[in-house]
Amino acid sequence: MGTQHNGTIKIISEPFDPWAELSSYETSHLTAGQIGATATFVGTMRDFNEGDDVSAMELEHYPGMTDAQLQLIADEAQTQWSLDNALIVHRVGRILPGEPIVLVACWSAHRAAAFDACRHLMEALKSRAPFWKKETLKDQSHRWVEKNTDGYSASQ
Amino acid sequence: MGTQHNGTIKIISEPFDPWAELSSYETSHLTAGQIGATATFVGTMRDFNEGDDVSAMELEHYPGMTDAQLQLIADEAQTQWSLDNALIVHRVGRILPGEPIVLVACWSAHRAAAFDACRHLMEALKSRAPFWKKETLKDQSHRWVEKNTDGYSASQ
Amino acid sequence: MSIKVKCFASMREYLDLSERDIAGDGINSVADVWQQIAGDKPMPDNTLCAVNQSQADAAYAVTDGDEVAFFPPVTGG
Amino acid sequence: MSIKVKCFASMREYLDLSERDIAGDGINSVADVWQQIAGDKPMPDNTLCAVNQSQADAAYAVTDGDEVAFFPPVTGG
Repeated sequence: MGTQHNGTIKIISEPFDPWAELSSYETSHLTAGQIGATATFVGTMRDFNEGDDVSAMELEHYPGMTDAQLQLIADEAQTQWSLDNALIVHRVGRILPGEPIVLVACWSAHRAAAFDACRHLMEALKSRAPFWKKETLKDQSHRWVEKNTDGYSASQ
Repeated sequence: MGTQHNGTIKIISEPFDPWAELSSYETSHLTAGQIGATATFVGTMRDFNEGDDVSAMELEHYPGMTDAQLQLIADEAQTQWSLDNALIVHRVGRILPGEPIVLVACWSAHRAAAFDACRHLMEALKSRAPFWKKETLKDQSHRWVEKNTDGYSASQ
Repeated sequence: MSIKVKCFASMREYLDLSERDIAGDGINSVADVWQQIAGDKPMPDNTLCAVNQSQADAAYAVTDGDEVAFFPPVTGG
Repeated sequence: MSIKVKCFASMREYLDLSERDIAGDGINSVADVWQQIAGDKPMPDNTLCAVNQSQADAAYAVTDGDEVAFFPPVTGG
């Protein structure tokens, strides 16, 4: 957990409800009337990946470095865009299909900044923050997810 | 209100809580485990605009055409991107600072589609759906908002 | 020829007209509809027109029973 | 020279090593740290290294007390 530039990083090991999180975060961190635009992204665990049924996932991270990297990424975004606040919540540990893995939210006076920063945060997180996913398939075998895809390319 | 391509359009005249709306919409319309990515945008009324304090807003629309245009925009997005669902909620009537005006949400298996479609829906809505804003300033004078800005340009 | 005309937002105030049914033989296009309701008042440059709730330009041909609307650039969202 | 080494995810399984303190005089770079813990095992092409929780390459010079980590490409989010 860290705070700088009006931003918050949370790495949590229990399931969370992104909409309840956003609601309570806005109440405690934002000033009504100042915000014109809120862009959010939620990444959720699917029960399939690369053609296989996935029954669970273990999300490993590098305690200390993960927090520092997320803080760095959030600070960079707040330097590049005019944001009132930014929130990153990321699960670690055992995750089941349907459970949210990551929440990113950006608040700004203007929608371009909110959209651009939110997307940038997600891509930066996926390429630079030390998290690793290990999937448990339906036959109880395990496999590491080997790499993240580029989220700016078309995915029809 | 309309439904097609697994999407929903709502034009409402009462305040709404976007996070509660998303929570209940997911429960009733989405299948846990299928969704990997949810991108949302909330546009909220600010208490300032173009250097002036704004105390209230009247949001007028063209009943019938507004619904049809939003449905058309949503259908186009669902044709262009692979979405599991799309939701557009838009306020009309009297709106106070801090109240949400618009909510757009896109659900997909992949984050690029969710992000791209959500942003496209917002820009299409702002340029093509017949809504008009009239601001009440602090001295009780009124003024029409004359045009929307381009949301893809940088806004630092 | 009978046409339902609607005006919205600043256009409603400009013409002091929210909704009116007009009738007459000389009405062939959206521009003719404008002349019927606006008289000498010029159509502002940025005016948008819709026929039966789809956008149309001033030259668009109208037919009996059409709904024709005039409004300024949209500002929702 | 004393170095704390950490391995994560598939790298932890590849080397069967989660965390170890190593010491010795011949350790000057991240590559030297790798050799100490991995012996003959080659470093996989896509391996990422960090020194004191910041990314670094194999040639990066380490100093006494550093924390050096090895891990595969990240896959969070």
